[in-house]
Amino acid sequence: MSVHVSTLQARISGESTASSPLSTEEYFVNMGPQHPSTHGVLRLVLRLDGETVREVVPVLGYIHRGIEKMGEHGNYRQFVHLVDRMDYLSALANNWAVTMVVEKAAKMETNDRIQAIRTLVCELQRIQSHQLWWGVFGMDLGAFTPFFYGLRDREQICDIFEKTIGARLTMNYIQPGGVMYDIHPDFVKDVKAFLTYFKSKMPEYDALMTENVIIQERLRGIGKLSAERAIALGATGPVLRASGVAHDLRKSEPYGLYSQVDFDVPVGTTGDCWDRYWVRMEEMRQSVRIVEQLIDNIPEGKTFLVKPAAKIKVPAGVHYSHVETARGVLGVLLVSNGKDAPYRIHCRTPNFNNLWCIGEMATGGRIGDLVATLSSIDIVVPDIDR
Amino acid sequence: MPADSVLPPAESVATPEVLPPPEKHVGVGGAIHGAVPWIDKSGAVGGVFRAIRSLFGGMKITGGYLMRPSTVVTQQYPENRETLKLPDRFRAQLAFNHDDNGYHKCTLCRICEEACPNVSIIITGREKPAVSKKELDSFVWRLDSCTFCNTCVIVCPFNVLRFDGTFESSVYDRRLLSYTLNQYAGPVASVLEKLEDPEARKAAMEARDPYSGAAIIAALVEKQKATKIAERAAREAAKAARVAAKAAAAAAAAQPEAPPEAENVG
Amino acid sequence: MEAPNLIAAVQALQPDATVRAQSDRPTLIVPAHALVALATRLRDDPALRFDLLETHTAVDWLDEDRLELLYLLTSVPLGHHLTLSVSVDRDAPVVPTLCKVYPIAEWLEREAYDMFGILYDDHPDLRRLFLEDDWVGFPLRKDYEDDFMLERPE
Amino acid sequence: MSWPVKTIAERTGDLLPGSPWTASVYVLLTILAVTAFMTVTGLVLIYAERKIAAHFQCRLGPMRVGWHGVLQTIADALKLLLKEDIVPRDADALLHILAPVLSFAGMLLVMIALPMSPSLQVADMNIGVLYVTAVSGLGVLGILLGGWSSNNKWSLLGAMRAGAQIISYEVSATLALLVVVLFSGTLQLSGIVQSQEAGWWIWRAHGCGIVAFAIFLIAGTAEINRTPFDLAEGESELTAGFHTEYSGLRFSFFFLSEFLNMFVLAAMTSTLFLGGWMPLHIGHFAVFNGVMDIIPPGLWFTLKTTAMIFLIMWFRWTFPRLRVDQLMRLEWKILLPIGFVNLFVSAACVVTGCYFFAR
Repeated sequence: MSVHVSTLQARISGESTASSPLSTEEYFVNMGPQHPSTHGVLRLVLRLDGETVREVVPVLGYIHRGIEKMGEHGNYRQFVHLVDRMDYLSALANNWAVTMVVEKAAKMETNDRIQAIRTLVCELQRIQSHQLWWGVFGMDLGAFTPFFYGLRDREQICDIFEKTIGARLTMNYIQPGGVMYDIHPDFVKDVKAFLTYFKSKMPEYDALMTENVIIQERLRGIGKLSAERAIALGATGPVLRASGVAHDLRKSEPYGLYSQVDFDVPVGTTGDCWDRYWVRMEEMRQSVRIVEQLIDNIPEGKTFLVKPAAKIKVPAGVHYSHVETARGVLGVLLVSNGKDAPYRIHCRTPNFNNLWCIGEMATGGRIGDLVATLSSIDIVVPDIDR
Repeated sequence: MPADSVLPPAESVATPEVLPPPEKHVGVGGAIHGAVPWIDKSGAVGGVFRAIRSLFGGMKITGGYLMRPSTVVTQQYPENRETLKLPDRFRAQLAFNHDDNGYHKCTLCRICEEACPNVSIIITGREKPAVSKKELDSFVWRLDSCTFCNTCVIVCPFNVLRFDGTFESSVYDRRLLSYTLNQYAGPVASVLEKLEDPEARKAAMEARDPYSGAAIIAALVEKQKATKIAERAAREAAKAARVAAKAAAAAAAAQPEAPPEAENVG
Repeated sequence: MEAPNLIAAVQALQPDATVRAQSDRPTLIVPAHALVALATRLRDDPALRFDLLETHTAVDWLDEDRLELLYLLTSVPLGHHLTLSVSVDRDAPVVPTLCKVYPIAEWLEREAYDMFGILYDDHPDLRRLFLEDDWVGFPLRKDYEDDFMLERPE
Repeated sequence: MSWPVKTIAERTGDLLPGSPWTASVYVLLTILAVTAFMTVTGLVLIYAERKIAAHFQCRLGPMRVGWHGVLQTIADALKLLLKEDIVPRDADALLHILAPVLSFAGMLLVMIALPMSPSLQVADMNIGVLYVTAVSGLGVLGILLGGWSSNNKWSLLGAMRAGAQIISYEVSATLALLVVVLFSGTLQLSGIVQSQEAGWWIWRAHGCGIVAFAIFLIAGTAEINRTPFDLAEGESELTAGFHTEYSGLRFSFFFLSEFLNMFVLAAMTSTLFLGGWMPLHIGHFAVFNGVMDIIPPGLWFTLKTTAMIFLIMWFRWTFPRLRVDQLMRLEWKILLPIGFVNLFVSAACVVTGCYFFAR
């Protein structure tokens, strides 16, 4: 048996492996947990050779809240609102993942209206997540203005959510058995107004960032990840698609009303930062397409099919289902022993696996490349730590 | 990167194919609606000019916003208090639905208390109900631990609770974040309306202060502390017994084994 | 591949694998020692091609005194799923690592070690992932207790 | 129309033989006035930057303190004065304290050579251009010292980036300066301004002027560490670069000198390429020139400098940051060769003696 338990100290106190003929000294730098571009409390221990990154050792857990343990102590409906706090920019998709596994396991029924509303709000949230990412990405590359434009446009979607759902970030809207409220009477009008507005803003996004020569120079060929490695490292979502693998659960295992709408899956070629940028920009356009197709065709029906106070009993066994959030595949593994609380609930979060690719992507680049790469993964730290 | 030593050579990893594409996939990264031609046509001089033009394109956008002050989206919050309208469903503060007479319909069924994921609702019944069998004494809602998940509102069978948009709830003492939501302690609306005599109604009701929740919680915490200590002692005893049993079983097996490493490293 | 065919195909590779009941995906119980060889073949077999380890975690069955390890495999090109289940003793939970087959297993196994104390044989960098190096105990085990745990008052 | 230049130094010199005490009071007052001018300029620039940035970004910017937040910068300055002054335990205390002062002193020294109007210039050296180039290099010393003495790896990285960047771009900036020096035939700043009476060098110099102007602006922006060349403090990469460990008053020194750097750059650009305080003249169009002369020279200088400052701010709030190797490539592989060719071409122009407009 060769099990050896290591420590962080042992991990980062390795011998210097300077390869330069000039005798330069490598050194460790803590990037984070409080660093502007680690988007929260992520800590990366960098081994640097001058400006060049030789090794990235992510240190996690600064915002670990034990959501999985908390889930074992409440019933199924009480778990739904906890996952809002994982990837707070895809709170609705997170809700949907839990809802889906509970509905599938407990054989609860839904109708088309519920599914249409879920699909719509999730796509709107994908747009707003990508808008925020776009702004933050600009900020990480040193351009401050995109941040405000991205947030300004995101605000429009938040206002729509505020009207229908009553919350802006942690929504707890999609529930086992339906959605918490029916859509607001203004919803359709507001969404259409937003789509018109947003379509007029996309060219501005392109002029400000996409076409900019500095952006192009900063992103092309940086942080490459080949398709084989992307799958082996467990990447999903735009990170995987940018590497050229058209793996999108909305197409391959359609849930909600995704099978009834027409949309394309944008795929990159080389898996560099530029491809990831481009894939997300294109995904926004595709999400607009999905919303446009659905917004006039929301079927009639009830929006909550069970009594909310009724206990949900899930038959004993292992249940798993996954959804495509703005960052990748969010899976919820539910192990039930037949009681009304989960025996064990595990969330496979997209950022956890995507972050693992940073070592492969950023090694050999500069610090500036590391920041760009990290931002192009679009990490949300609470989603990593859970 | 020690991962290099661990990982298999790239060839041994199965080469993935692109998923069977049901329909089309959008093409190659970079060809974004013909918007970025200059980098792909890398003529040196033309590239430089297109690059410079791209910079001016960005400056046109920002300059355009500077020239149009009407595009400013800033809301100046305390000044616009009068005009600031929050949507009806906005979840800012839990509130009781009192009817026109000021009566509520809470029957003390405690469904919301059970449904609350983080014990933010503490309901106490009156020790000496005046009229009916069960009467609400105080409905304490703890804003400090509430996650605004709205579950209590949707589970309530009598539509007693609602979230309203009074969001200015910051205080300097967090004990003030425990609100007593009911305005009176006493029976529900239907019982009160059966009482003809206004004096009798008044006698059945006892006014409640919104900030009396802190005392109730403090008393509750004191009570729980005692039970918790007892519970912990019991748990520890059970654990010791289990460990002893296990050790005995191991001794009985008489199989000398190395202690699991997990114990050493933990 | 449909579930019955899939199970048959895997059982052809690993005859002593048995089907785990009560699971919504095809799930096979395999012995710990056969894990690495089986996973390698699952990944490389052209008909199976399970190239993505979607997630890996454990379940603490306290009453049965065992930890159940679940490996959720997905084939990106072929679009089918398989779950491998491995049971280990709660007191000496040692299993071989899958790092060499699926690099992402390095983190997933570190998380499982962190939360359940499962020791992965041959793991290149086995240390706590979320908690600090000197943390005592494994929080997701059912019998874990510490002073900071808040309990729901009944 | 002739423009008699009378500098403050000359006036002091006139006073000196008669009444040395008056002269020394005059000198003291000048020092105070320059310092006060710089501080006020710095505060105004900070306010302007915040307001302009806000409107670029669809915001309002400071609105609370004073009318439309005009007193916000003063409030911030007061806050910085009252903050705790922290010197990290393992820092080199002396150098840590010295660095911001050095950085600020460099600015102060450049200021005395700037010709703001014929009568408003502290000293008019006959090697003014050389002096400005040399003394503005002092700022990098402050940055290097600040980054090194902080004993913080991020600070050190920022300082090293700043050192490499400023020294590299100094080369291009000087080459661009030389074009103007060649055309005007003098190193004296007031002489350069007066040589532009018939037209500004930016267009009078056969295209060499506009190329030199572009190079000088880019290299200058890089020298003062502003976006898109703000690698030294690149917030998203190095937290705050060389001034990570600075707080309170010392931080405000760095901050102020950064903004004054921008003023100096804008003033130098307008002096060298846009005629400084010289009104807009076109060849021999006497009527037009006469109309332009009505506007006082001081106002011309202010207008041109403001325009340049606005341009630099516009850059900052539009562009992302370059990477460190791209920064070096831009300098050594693009700007420097162009600068050399430009210098040779302008030398040929001067030798053959052709100008767009007569002197």
